[in-house]
Amino acid sequence: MNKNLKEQVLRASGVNVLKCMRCGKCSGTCPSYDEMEYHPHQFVYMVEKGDIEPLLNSKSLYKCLTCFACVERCPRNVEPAKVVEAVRLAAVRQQGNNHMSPAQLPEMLDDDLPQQAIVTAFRKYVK
Amino acid sequence: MQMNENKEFEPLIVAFCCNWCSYAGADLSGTNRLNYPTNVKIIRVPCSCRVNPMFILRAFQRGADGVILCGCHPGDCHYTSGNYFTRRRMTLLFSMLDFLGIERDRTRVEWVSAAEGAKFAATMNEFTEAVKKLGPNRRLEDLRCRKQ
Amino acid sequence: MLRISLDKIDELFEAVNSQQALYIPTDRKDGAAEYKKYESGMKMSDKLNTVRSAKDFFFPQTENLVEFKMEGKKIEVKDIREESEDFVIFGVRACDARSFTILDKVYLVEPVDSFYKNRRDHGTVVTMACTRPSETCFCQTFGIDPTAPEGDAACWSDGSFLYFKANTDKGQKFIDSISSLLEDGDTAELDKAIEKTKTIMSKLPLANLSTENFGGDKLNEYFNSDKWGELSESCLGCGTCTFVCPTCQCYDIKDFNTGDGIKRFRCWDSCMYSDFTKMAHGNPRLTQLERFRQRFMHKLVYFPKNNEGEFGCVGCGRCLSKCPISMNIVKVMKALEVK
Amino acid sequence: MQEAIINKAKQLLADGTVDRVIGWKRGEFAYDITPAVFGSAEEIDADFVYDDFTSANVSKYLVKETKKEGKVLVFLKPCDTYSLNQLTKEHRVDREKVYVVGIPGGPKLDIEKIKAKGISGILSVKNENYTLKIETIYGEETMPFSEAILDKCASCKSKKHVVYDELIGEDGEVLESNRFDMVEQLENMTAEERYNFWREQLSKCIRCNACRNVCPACTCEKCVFDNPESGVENKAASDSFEENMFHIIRAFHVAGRCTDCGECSRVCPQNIPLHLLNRKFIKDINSLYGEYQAGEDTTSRAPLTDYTFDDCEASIVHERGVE
Amino acid sequence: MQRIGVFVCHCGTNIAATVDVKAVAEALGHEPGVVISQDYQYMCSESGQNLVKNAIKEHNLTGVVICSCSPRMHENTFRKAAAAAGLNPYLVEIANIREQCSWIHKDIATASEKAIILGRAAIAKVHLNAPLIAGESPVAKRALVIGGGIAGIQTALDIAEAGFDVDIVEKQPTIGGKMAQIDKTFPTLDCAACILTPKMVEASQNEKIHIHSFSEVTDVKGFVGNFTVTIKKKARFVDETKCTGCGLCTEKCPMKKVPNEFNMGLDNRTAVYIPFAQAVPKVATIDPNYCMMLKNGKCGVCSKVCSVGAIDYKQQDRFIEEKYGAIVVATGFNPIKLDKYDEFAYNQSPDVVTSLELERLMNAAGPNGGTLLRPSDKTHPHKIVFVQCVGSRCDDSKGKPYCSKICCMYTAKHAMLIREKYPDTEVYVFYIDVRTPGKNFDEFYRRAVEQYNVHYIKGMVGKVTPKSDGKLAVQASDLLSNEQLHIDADMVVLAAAIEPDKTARPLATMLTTQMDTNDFFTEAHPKLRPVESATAGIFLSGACQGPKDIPETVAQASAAAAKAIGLLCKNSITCNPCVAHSNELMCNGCSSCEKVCPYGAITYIDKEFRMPDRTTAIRRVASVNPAVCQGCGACTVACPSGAMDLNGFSNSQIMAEVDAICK
Repeated sequence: MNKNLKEQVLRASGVNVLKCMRCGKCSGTCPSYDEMEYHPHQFVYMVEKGDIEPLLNSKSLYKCLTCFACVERCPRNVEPAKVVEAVRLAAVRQQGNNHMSPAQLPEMLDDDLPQQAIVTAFRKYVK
Repeated sequence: MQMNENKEFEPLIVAFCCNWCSYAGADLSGTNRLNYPTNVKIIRVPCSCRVNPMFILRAFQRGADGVILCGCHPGDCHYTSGNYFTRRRMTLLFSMLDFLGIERDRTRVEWVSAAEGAKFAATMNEFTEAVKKLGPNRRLEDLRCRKQ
Repeated sequence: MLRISLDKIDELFEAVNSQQALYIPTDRKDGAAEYKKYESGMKMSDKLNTVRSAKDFFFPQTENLVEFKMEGKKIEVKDIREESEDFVIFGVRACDARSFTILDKVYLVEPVDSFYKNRRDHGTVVTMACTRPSETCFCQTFGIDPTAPEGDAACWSDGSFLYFKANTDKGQKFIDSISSLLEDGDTAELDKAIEKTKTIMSKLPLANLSTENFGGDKLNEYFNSDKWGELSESCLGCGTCTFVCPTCQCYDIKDFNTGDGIKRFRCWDSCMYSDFTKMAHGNPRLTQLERFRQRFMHKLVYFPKNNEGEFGCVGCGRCLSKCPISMNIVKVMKALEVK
Repeated sequence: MQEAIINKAKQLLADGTVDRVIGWKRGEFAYDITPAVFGSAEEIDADFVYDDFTSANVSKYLVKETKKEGKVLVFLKPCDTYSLNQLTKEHRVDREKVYVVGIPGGPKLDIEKIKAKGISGILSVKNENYTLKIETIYGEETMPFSEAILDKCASCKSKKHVVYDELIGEDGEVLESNRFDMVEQLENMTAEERYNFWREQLSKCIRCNACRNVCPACTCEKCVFDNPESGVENKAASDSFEENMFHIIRAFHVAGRCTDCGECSRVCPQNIPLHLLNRKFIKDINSLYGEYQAGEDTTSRAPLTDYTFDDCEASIVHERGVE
Repeated sequence: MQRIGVFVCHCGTNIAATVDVKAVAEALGHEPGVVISQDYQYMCSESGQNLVKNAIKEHNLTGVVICSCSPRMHENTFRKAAAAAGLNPYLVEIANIREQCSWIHKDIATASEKAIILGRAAIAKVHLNAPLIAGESPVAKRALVIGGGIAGIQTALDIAEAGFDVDIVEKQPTIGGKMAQIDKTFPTLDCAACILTPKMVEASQNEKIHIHSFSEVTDVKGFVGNFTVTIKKKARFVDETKCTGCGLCTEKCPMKKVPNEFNMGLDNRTAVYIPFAQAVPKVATIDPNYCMMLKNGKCGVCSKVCSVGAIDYKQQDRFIEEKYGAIVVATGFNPIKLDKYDEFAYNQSPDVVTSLELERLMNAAGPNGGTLLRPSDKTHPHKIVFVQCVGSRCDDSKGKPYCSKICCMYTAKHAMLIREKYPDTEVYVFYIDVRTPGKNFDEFYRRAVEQYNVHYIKGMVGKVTPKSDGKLAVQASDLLSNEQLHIDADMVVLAAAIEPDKTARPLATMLTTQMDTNDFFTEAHPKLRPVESATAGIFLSGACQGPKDIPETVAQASAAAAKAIGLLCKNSITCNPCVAHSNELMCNGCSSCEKVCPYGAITYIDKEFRMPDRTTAIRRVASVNPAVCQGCGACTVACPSGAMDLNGFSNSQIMAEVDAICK
């Protein structure tokens, strides 16, 4: 169990995973459920346990659409999507020196590219 | 105010606590053995609205270095509205003391419920520290009452 | 006559101050004059008079009389009297100087007030003749000559020099102490200045106010006058007149509990106050009319009756300018006059 | 104006509407005017005055006068009408016994300001086109009218009469005044500067009680400062603390009740700007609890006997202004 | 001269371990006025109290200071002891050297020093204590029950049984409340109406019970033993005394499209109506929102058909005022509104219902005569999904933070009843936890699973989507099998959270009782005084204090009744003597105090006074009703002249304490 990693995820997400009462409504509501190896409620629970390595290595990370249905419907305001996002961020950070530096970006940019896409791309192409 | 030669300044803090919430909160911090400094001396009043500005000035006159007033949270007053009056009175009084150049950190109002023993202790620790930083009350003391 | 150039007045003050505490009237930020302990660079006020009178030096507004120290159930009485330091009050006007004579008649007769006497013994009063009296001045009414002030030593200004003359031994000692700064000079200019002042004095609006009909003889007529109601009806019952008055001498004795002892002190009281001379049974003068009457009866009737015709007023005019409702002894005298 | 007022007073006395008249009586000099009660046309003809020096707020005399038999006529300047309303609201004055004639107010003159110019031996003061011609023993002096205006008039808050039975002249409006400027200036000082400012001011206090006794909000049967039972009674300040306490408590007792008539500062023999303390409370009340003008009406709830659930906390004092 | 006794308690080692009690007793013995200063192991014990009593007699004490635990603990004990020894109980002061000294400090020297200071403050105060005599005020021998549900009915029956008059104020046209709407009760499955309606009848026939139906409390004045309550009897446009409840008007009323609130709006009623067959009082009520006669003066059918002439279109709201000694609050609960929970499609499909609606759908007197049919197409549902915890156990922003307590059991009941009656129906219950603490509760739930084959699935429904074929697509997670389920259901039943009735908050303000943030009434003590409010004379019955099932409600109702009866049995009650009083000589009559008094205890009287000028004059002065004043002290600070002071906490006493502390 990686305590630092857990801290990092908790800090990045701003989520208090202890608020979860394990009702599973997040997973009940998740449109990507069947695509995922680990489901939203499992993200929350596994982060609580500090069991983050399997999440980092799971494709589930990128199946989350960040549609925020789980955030919207969680009765306890746990905000699972933010946990998923934080794990994703942890994954990005773990890429170490491999990722692209901002300085490399401008020359690769296409003027017509929407800004949203640039940001997403930046994240995607560095993994 | 106690100041021994080799000791650091120990402020005297007078705390007015309403009987129903804050005094009970103070009791609870005792029951839970939550420490706060001996500098704090509590005076029990039925409601925070019983505290006349004259009492606060009196405490400063007699050598208090800080005065804190604790009552039920707004909405929880045992007498339904007492602390709302307290809130206005003390806001205006403190503002006036500030206007006269008296240090702001010498006075405070804090709402502490009967269940908030921890908050009571924390508040008293914090307030004592704040007053300690200010040093002895000189601007609102009566020299005749100063201890030799 | 011994004199000093006004240019050298700072040197004079420095010299006095180096020997004993010196108090001079000086201007506050708000323009009003008040006596202050001299500090280098301080300028003497050119105002006619201070807001508060000079009586404060001998009869301060509050002073501790005795202390009781309490420890548990033990009580110890502490005599806190100590010898006053020597001091000089400089620039006292003729009216205020006369007020000391009046206060002396109260405090220096048996039983002597040791607190007052202590200060009186150690204080030297150096007076200053008036040159520019105001419309509110009526010291002449009480036989005071503002161009020849009393006091231990007196001084006059002709605009360029200050002239000194001793009236008492203490005053002589004061002049001796500064003699190195003084030189002898002729008084021609000064005499002219005094004459000029005297002419103005005779033209003052209150110059003709007379005490002729006052004094102890018509006590009942004055006491029973039907004018008191009208005169006192708008009196606020505040103590302004009393506290700016150089001759008001009443005080109250109070205890202050410091927590571990009692400080017994006296403080000025005012006969205009509703709780003045309150006794166990209550208050002897229940209405403002009675209290108002008391103040003026005391100054104009009772005091002269008991003090060989000396009135309890010196005509300084402070109450005329400070009363919130502009009621004052002059209006009372004019309204009341029994022929 | 004086003539109109005198005629009105005589008329109301004559037709029996009123039994007495509260007004102003001339004195020895140009400026020493005394509030007075007149019982007859003769008395009025002899002494009644209304001029640039009749600045006294006579509303407080109604407390005493309405306890007597009969109806009393009172001439009130706009600022004085606020005091009457406040007194009526607090049941101190029986409004039924008062006939109010609203009269135009100031600006009134401050003799102290004239004397401060070094002008003495004043025999008469005349206003000629806003230049004061002052005749003195030492010759004639002049000064601009505007430089001799009473402080309370210089920051006049309202020319509107909030209560009257009859008006002489036109009614005015509530003004945009600059009355909080000095309070703000002080607020922007450091605590130490404020402390020094007030120490200098309040140390002048001789506890003559003029401020209290003239104040139309101070009508207590027995003031706490005169009552040994109260625990704060004292006759003279023996210590700087007592100088402070008297003025803090006095201002607090009139907080939310002070109509800002400015009499306290006007009568102070030591020129202490006492109105600043009252204005500080007024300014705070306005900004924290909503605009409130004591004396504007006789029904609204005073800010200190009222509350809302979401009033600010006292800690706001820590968050505002300059430490 | 004061003769004060000081008694320092060791409290075993609770105080003595950190405070040098001997030194404290010694030091306080030297204080002025103190004639005896002792320490003892346990002051509150029998022998400790005797020590105090003997000292009072022996030294003829004029005041007693106990340095011990908090006055909130034993102030009364020592006051009683003093009284027993002939000393006025209000001449006793407590210095709190346990909770506020020994328990929070560690250093013996500083703790002892503080204990001495606290003792000194108490001595300084007791010097100024005045003997106080508690006044008495009579108790009105009548109780008011606000709310006519099962809680209110039970309370009223019990109080009436004890021989006291009791009024029930019910805002609906009939008493009965929520229980009247329920079909069956768990865990016995007996019919709710069968057990409730006899009680309703009993209440209506008891001559001690007076039912004010269709009425509301609009004003409460006074205090324990002496409340004056204004009740608004809303106009029902039918003369209650004449109406026989024959129902002819309801049959003939042409306005038949009024949503029937008794059946949760699932069917319609007429504009003139009797809520249900067993209503008490069985009197018709005209709904002015729908009655055409009242709206535009065109109809009048009911008036024509009424054989007793009970219809009165001109009836107005009436206000009655009554005095009560005790008030019992039984305002009950309501299911929450589900508008916020879009994901369950409650507003989109009529086939998504709340549990209370399901009760009506299954009830023989319900819209379908007891046959369970889908509200949309009146067909028989074959797949029903129950969702638990809808709006309960939520974060504050999402719903109610508490567990609604009754849902687990009634859902099991519903599931069981459906499976019993319609074995061809599949029932799914999605739960987070199944909570069944209660007699025979878990057995009941297990029966639903084991005997009736109800599918209990641990997990939550995430989404319900109405489909074009009329089915409801339910998407939910099954946490144990770690899969997402998709069920096409015919009906979805939502276990909506329950919340206190909306009328409770304004009522609490009128009663000056406290509420928690969820608007449940706060009990005086959560464990030891669960059926009393903190305001004397106000008692709590049923779900207004917190979610409860029927047996618990009835138990609390009887407990509240017992408390009320205890109060009503007294002829008078002792008032708190620590009340405000006005010094008439100093009072200005300015009305500041009156404005801050939360109890209306201050009135003004015109009184003749001798004025300083030896005349007499009438002055308006404040007068405090000591029976109404609760002693908060707000008036004492509002009073600028200091005319208002508070017994037991006077200005001089508090300042003496300040002085002693700052010495």
